[in-house]
Amino acid sequence: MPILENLWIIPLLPLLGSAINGLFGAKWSKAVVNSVALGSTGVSFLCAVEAVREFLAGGSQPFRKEFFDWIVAGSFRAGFDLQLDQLTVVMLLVVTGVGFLIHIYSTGYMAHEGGYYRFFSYLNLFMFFMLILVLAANYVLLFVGWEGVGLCSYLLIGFYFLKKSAADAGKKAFIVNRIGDFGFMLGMFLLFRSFGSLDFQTVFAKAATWQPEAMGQFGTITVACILLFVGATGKSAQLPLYVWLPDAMEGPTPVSALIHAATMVTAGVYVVARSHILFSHAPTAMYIVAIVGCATAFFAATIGLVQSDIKKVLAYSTVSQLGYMFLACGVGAFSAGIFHLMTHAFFKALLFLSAGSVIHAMGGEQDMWNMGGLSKKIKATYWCMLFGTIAIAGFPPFAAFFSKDSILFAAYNSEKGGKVLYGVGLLAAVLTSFYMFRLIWLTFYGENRYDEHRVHVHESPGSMTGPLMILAFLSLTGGWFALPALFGGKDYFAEFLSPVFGAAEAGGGEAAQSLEHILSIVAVVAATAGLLVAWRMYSKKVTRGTSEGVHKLLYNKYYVDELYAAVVVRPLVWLSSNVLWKVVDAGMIDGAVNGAADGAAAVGDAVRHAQSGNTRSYAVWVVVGAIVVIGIVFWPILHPALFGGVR
Amino acid sequence: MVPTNYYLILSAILFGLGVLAFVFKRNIITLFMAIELMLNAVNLAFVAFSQALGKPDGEVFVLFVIVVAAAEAAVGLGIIILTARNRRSLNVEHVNLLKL
Amino acid sequence: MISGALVIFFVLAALAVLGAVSLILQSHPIHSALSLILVMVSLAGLYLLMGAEFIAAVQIIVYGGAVMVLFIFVIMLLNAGVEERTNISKLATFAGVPLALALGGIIAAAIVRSSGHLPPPAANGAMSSTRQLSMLLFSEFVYPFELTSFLILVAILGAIVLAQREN
Amino acid sequence: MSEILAKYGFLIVPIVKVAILVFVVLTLDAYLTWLERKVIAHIQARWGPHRVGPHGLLQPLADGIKFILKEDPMPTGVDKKAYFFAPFLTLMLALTSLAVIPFGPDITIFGYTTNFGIADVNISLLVLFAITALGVYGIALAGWGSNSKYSLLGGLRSSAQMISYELALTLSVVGVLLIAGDLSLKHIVEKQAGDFGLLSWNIVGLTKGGGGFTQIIGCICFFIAAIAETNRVPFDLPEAESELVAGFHTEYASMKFAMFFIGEYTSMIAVSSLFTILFFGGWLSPFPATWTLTYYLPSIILVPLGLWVIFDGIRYETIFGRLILPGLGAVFAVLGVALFLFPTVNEVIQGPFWFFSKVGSVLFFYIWMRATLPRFRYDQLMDFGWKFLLPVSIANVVLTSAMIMWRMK
Repeated sequence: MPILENLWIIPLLPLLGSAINGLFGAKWSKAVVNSVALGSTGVSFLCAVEAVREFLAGGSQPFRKEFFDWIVAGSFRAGFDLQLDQLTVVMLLVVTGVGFLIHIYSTGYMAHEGGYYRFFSYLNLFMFFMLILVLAANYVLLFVGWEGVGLCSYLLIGFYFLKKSAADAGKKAFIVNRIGDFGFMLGMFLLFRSFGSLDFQTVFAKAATWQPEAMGQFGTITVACILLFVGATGKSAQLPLYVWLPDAMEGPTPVSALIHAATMVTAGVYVVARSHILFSHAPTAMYIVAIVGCATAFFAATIGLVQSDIKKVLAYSTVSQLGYMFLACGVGAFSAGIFHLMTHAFFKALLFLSAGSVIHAMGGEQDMWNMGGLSKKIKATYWCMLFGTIAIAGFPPFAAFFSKDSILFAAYNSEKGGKVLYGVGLLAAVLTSFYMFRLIWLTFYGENRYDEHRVHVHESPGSMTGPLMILAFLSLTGGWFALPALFGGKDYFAEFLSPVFGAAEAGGGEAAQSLEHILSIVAVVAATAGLLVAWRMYSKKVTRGTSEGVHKLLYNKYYVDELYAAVVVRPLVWLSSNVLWKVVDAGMIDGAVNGAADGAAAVGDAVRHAQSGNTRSYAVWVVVGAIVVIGIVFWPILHPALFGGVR
Repeated sequence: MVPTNYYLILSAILFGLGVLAFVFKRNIITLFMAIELMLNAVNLAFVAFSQALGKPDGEVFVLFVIVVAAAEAAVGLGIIILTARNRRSLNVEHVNLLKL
Repeated sequence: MISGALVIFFVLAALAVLGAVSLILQSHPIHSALSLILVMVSLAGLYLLMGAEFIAAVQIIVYGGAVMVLFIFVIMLLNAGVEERTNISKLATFAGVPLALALGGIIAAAIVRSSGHLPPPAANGAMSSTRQLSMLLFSEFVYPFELTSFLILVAILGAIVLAQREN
Repeated sequence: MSEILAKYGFLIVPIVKVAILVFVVLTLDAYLTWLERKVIAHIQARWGPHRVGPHGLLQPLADGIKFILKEDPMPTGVDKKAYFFAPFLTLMLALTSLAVIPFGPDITIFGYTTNFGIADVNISLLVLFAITALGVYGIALAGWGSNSKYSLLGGLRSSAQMISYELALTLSVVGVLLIAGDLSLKHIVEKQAGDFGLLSWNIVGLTKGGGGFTQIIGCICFFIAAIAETNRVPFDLPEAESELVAGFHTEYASMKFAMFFIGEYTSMIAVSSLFTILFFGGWLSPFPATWTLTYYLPSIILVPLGLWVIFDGIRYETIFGRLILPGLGAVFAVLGVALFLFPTVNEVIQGPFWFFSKVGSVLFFYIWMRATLPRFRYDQLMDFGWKFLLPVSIANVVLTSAMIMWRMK
């Protein structure tokens, strides 16, 4: 059966799984819920693979099909259109594959949790929306997926909704995303306004014909791109809207792995890459993207240095890695960005899941200061974690080495302020390797800082370690697409994506072969430096350091949350409670409503006396009416204006 | 041979008397009779016209009017019986709850 | 010259008007009902005079034989007494009668005014034999006819529902 | 003579006919009461009236005198208009209903042809029904007017009963109308004329030229409904002695009571005539027209009857009887002989003879039933009328029309 022709099957399956679990799962045993959830995702993964096979077999021609009309209003059409090209292929495989692995992992991790069926229903629903987002062939449908994953993220962050912090985190994520979405919608409106359509094909085709705007010029495309990017910052946790992601760690760890590391948060990157034509026509927007990405990468890394919660560390690491991706897109190395997106999906999912395994082993403990010396007890987890760390730190031949390397290379080659970007990125890389190895040492080395009798550490079941190993393998080999590039060969990944990005891609150029070697060596050195510093500081240190000065500042995340609370939240609360509620709502709106009611009552009081309830009076009125009508009909002289009676 | 006008005027007079009865009488049953009287006046006009125009359509209408009158009488008298039971009076002026 | 038909017409018309007036003047519902029956019978006579025998017969059978019997039956059932001449409705008390008369007058005037457009009366009787009537009823007016049957059905149900006592 | 008739016939003939009819019918009523009492008495193995006149033949006369001379008390608190109007209305309607009944084929006297009845309306059946429909008022008003609970209950009962059975009555006739395709009683009778005499009557339904269907169901329904219409046993609840004294005419005496009485018997006659006309071929002879011998049936009956009466009268115990009865018998005999001698007269007599003999047998059946059957309970009466009689007559209509359609094919 040609999957490519009915692409809708791929997103539909998770939806069905979600519906079935959500409706009937409450009654069913875990085994049944598992089979439904895993079955739906697994089959949809297989379908995706099959679809990709057909796609490649078909000479990898971009596939696009309009399945049915969804909204049609005048010239505007938003249909349920799905498309499949190289970019989609990457995203599709990442989403379904990693998603499937994380589903398997979850069966083990969530085994002892309540609301089992609910969790998997949400998870499947997320898969559905994510796939819609990835496969969508127009901005509107993409936005559906966009909002849908937001919803699922909200639901899953607040999964333990009895915990206030969890519920608040969920709300925070949702609201912050709203701000981004607002920008995104404005961007869509502007695009429709200027291109008369929101269909990728048409928009890009028309945009391609436009004259690229000059640097520093804020033309239509630029503004649209910036607005889209605002949405991206919200979804992908970039400055200044990153604040929700760390709090999102309140959710179950698999959720953090799937949604807040591997897939959803990369949606922003995907959108930017998808609309690369627009961006390449708007250098200003590109520059802003690059700067924001770079800044975020560094900024988040610095916060990550001092966090004591193992998941928080990973969260900030995620933010900074996303920063790298945006940096890549900003400097025009879209394929590099997507490349890093993929590798990041592998190793960050690996790290999160390992962390989850650790937490599982520690019986829910998340503070690294209460761990230590776990390397003996939970070997499998330890090795997986180590793989992930090496990978993210960027040691060859692990995945991130290649992806991050190509990003930094592109940044170095970018014409405007490339050196600065490169420098900051490199610094961020050092910090990355530092905090990651800090995590390793605090968690797995030194003597244990926890109560043996209370916590009894145990290795996780196979259902958890299995996916870990697969991901470990992937994060080792995931980068080897670009391996030949080092030795003068060509970057197969960029090659694969080139039909999509084509001209927009800012290639390093062959001349820079030697330069690339130098840069990669520098990167490895930087990573090693971070490793050494971490070793120096934490291999012996056993007590939680008193925090003052810079450390305090970082530990409190630059007081950004407090700042927002003071600048945005409190004024808003004051406004809504004192003005909008007391004045507008209670005063004007209620006043209008009650006023209308009172007016009606008054009129009724006035005229109700005509309603004597006495049939005879009514009869008399009827007689009067009859007289008037007959008079009008037969003696129009009474009313010259009216029709001329019977002739 | 009687001119059609005579019939029409007679029906007008009867109709007027029906209206008069309706506004003048107080007994619900009598009011219904007044309505019947008006209907009869209308029937007379119908028949007169149909005779004048030489077409039996008017008489068909009369049949319909009679049917409607019968149905109306059946339901109306049912209502009257209920009213009499509940209000203990047939005086239409005492049945005046239909007001604020 | 005054033809026999004209004489009969005037007699019957006088009877009808008399009945209508006495319907108003009688104080007891039964007597009003009897006067109404008088009106109906004389109208039936007028129909005969116009040659509409079928209508005349139906008029007496349905109106006289069924509807008015129903009225009298109800009057007996409720044992309705002499009506009390209350004057709660000021409007009806003062304006009612003149307005009603005015309506009757205006209708009559309208008829007189516009009767010039009427064609001269057709040949008496023959035109509306019962057969023609039934042909028309079952060919051209068949849908209204069926609808009236539904109307009657509904009326029956309504009457039953209304008249049945609770419990 | 004939030219006078030709000139003023339209005025004279009806007056004469009305006079004759009224006289005949009133006499008939009177002797119907006599017959009723006699028959019931004999059924109950009694003598019945036999003091006033031979075999009590003058009893009706005596009753009449009694009615006229009797004091007429008026109960207190009656509604005068209704109280007085009711009996008049009853009698008037009963007599009027006879006006449209054809007792025989058209006849020609002195070259002036007229119908053998008073009025010849082409919707006589409807007129008859219209008059019967109005018959309710007499009883209802009497019941309501005479300010007595018995009367009121009787009036209510009878009006309800009459309304209920009128439907069945009317519907049971529809079958006949479908066959005859006409509303005129005369035409209905003529339609039943055929070569096989009684076989082509509606009761059998072998109508000449086909298109007929046996109306036995309609006949039965009509007969039952007719009994109910005339408040006869077993449907005489309005005047159920055991419950309501005498029902609606409890408070009536002397002439007014007589009017009710005569009205009731007259309507009996009218209904029987209608029954005869609709189902038993009216004035038609039951024998095929070719059997000329049957033309002399009247005389063949009258002469022996007369002889027997004479023979019986001679040895009657009272002198009076010995004088009267033979005279009566002689009249009969002579009449019979006269009919035998003057075929023209005989021709004229044929129709009325058959008509009245049929009506007479129906009336006898009435009386017979009264002597035999018990009375219904009221709810039984209503149930029977609405739940049995009405559906059956409707079914008859459907059946008949279906048959006629089928025959047309």
